Amino acid sequence: MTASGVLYHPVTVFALAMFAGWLIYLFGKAIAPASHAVGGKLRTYACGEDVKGSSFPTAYHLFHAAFIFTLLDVLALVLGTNPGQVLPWLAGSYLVVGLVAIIILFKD
Amino acid sequence: MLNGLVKWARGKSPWVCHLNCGSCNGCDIEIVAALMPRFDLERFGVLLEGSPRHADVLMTTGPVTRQIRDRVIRVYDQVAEPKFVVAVGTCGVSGAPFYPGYNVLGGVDSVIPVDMYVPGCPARPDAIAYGVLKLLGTLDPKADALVKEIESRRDTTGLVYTPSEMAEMRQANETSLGQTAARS
Amino acid sequence: MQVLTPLFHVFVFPGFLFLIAFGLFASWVDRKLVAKMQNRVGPPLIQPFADLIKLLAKEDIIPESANRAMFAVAPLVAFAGVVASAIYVPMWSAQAANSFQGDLIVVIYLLTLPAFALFLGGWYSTNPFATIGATRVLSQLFGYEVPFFLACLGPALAGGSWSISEITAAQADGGWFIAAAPLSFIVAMIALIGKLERVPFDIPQAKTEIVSGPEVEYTGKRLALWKLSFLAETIVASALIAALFLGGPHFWGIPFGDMPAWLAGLVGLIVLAVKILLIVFFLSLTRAALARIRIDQMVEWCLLWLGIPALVNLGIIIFTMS
Amino acid sequence: MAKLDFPVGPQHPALKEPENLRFSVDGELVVDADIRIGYVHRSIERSCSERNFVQDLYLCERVCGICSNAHTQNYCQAVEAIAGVEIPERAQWIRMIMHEFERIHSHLLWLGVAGHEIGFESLFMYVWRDREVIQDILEMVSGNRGHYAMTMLGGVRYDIAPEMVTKIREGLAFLRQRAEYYADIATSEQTFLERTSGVGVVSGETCVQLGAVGPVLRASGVAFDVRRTFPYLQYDKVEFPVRTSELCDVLGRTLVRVQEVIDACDICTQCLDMMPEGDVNMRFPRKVPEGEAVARIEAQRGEVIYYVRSNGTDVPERVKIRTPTLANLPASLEMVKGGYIADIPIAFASIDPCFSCADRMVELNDVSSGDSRTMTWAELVKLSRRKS
Repeated sequence: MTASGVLYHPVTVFALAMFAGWLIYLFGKAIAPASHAVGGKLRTYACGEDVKGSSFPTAYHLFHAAFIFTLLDVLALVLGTNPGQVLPWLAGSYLVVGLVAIIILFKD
Repeated sequence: MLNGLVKWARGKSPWVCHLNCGSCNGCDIEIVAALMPRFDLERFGVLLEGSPRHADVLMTTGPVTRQIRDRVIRVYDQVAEPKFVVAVGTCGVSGAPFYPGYNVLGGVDSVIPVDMYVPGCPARPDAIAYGVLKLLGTLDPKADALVKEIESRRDTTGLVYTPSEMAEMRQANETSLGQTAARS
Repeated sequence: MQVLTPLFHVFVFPGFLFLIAFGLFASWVDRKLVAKMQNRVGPPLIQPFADLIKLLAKEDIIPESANRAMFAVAPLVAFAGVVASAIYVPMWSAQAANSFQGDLIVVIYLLTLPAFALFLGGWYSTNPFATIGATRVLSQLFGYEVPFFLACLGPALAGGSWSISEITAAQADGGWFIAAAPLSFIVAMIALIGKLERVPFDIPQAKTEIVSGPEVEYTGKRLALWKLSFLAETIVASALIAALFLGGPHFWGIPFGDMPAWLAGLVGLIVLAVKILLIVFFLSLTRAALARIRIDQMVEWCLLWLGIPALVNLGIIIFTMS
Repeated sequence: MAKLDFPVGPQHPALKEPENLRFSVDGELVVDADIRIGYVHRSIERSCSERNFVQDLYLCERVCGICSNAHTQNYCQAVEAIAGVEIPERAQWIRMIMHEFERIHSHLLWLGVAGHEIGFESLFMYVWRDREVIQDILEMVSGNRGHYAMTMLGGVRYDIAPEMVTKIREGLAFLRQRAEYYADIATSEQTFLERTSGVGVVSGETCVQLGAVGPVLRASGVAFDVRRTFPYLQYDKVEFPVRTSELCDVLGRTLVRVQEVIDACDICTQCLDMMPEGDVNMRFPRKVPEGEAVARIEAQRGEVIYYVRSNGTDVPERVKIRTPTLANLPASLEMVKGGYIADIPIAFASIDPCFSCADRMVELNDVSSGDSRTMTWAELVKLSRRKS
């Protein structure tokens, strides 16, 4: 692999871009006033009230949506990796199965 | 150079967070009215932000009531430095008609430092816009030029007060009150 | 040279600096257009830049209950994802800075990184508004991501390639894929609104509901980086849509072949910039004309009215090609 | 499933006023709602009985910055009833005109805010731009954009000059036309309908049980309007319909309000036509005879009730204010329960809340130490059981 090949690899490019973003952080750090924790500055913002910061288990609806997402994502990849040349009728029937699945999921 | 750039940017882009400390709504709607097509504060870079974390200027209205006091301090603390406070309306300046009430602590400056006073009941949108501009003028010479231009075009006496002017007025007020008290 | 060119691509053009500059410009165009549509004057040209510098020069606060590492790194990941994806999208000619078979999928996944990072950043802020915003980011992602992917497959199948550069090159003669995949184009445009979290799909940031959602605890440079990420994503995603459906830097009647390379590149860039600005115009128009809808309405509507048309268009392409 | 405590206020972009709403949410669904008021309590009623009748006028005006005229007018009606004074007829008509002007300005303001709550910024901008027309008229007539100080004991402060009348008529015609346009938008713009139709539903029966008033009540199909049921000023002489809607949701409330803007324009035009010549104010005695009176008025948000008791001095013994927002709050909590988080702002805003009017507080002072503290509801109940 050539030097430019390595540099153009998505992982390298991503790392370089991270570095670029970090440069922005550095620039910000250079011009911003230092942070001092005064009073309730570091407390969770809750409209001025005192609320304990905590994450919470999310709702069931999210999983429903996540299921549809996974289904369609797989569908898209299968369709994508079979760009019309190999077995069009298979891709077509898979498409129909996917559509039926969406309709079933939307029924409830 | 960098310092100048930062100063310029601060003067150019004040994001406002609105904080009601117990106002009657009159000034609040005039603040919103200042963002409307007629006055359009966005042409000076003013944006109304929801979170105090994102804001540079805290626009407070109304006298500080006993119950809101701690929340005002909390919200003020949560604004990132550098931050400015504009007290809008006569209540925000002094507590106005509600002041001797059992639940009212007085003006906003009795709780948090104030950088610009915009009196009026309710403060007019143009006065609010002028107050913000004047605050910016202390940061950015260009905004200051704009303020000078406005001042040359219309009479702006008494529209807004800087903290030093306010302190002077209060001093004068107290002196005259003291004299009256001594005479009687 | 072999090392310098990639570095130039990442840091200057079409990466880091270009994205920031053009992103800020596009943001000004957007704000000005919306202001005009709302009968206002609008901000001056320099405004987004001033906002950026001002944000960078603000104090940086990390709430004590937040997960420091995640809170700090999330905006970086979002930004890096967008900048990285710009390398594989054609910006000045049909050939991107770099391309390989499958870079379309890489770009699509890189462009979902801001949403995932926003989710993580919001979630680890442990703020009630940020938590709800983060959940909304994810729910919304489920709504638009699949239709967007399916819509991008349309040109891929029509062009018979997995490389964005090849797909764009296939449209050089003027046969834009918007003709072959009109439904996919519409779906991609609407999904783009969701991707960029703009009205009517600004649900995760809904200012009047959850203050500003996942970004609520962010200040200073980290907030600036969030804003930059989404500005840059506007540019890259618009360029991607332009490359897939609108012939990228090509335009009828412009003889790129007869020009010297630098002129062809410049003209190509200008043509693409105009196309991007047209897409931004569309985004401004929807922002000015519509109200924000609810997350449940959004997810259902998207899967039904974006997912199915995209699939139908795909089906048509598959069958007409075989 | 763990519930998240979701606070709204006191500083929140959806609320222009400091109030703390606490919601228990499960994902996107609101399971329970509670409200804590008192942040804007400025001890007005108490202050009123420490100042004289004329000074109270100033204070009552500042109960609320949006319905300020309704408050002074109501207060004056009560005080004038105690004093047994009949104000000049022209003053009555001018009071009515101001009353309706304020309704126009307030309803337009609300429509803009409603647009803002659902993220419809353009509606917000356009409505507020048009609202400036009525603001200009108000400024022309009274001299101020808010807190007009038009009403005084014994009449109104300023007359409406003939050259103002033409300008007012022009402005009203424009506003009427715009209101019709907004009524059209409210029923045709798809995203607006999605966010308002079927949201914040509360039936007419529940409304009556919870004591809701004003447009909230009327939008649930109950035709109650003080102007019609218990006419005051000259309302029995003008023609206007009591607008109701059977929709019971936010869309219904929007339509009722927009139609009331149209009606208000018509009422003003009628007033300008029927207004007789004459004085606009009269001398009012400094001391008010012993007695008490209740005055009710249909302000833009609903019924306002003032109770004033005088002991024969120039200072009232008691001024009691019942504002529409306080009456509507229980109904508003019903609206958000079981709905989506996203619907909280618009459902809550649909009662046109005005906390500066509504705020009441319970303060507990420990006499021995002088400390004041706030208590939770449970603590308060416990304390009251112990004491009783």
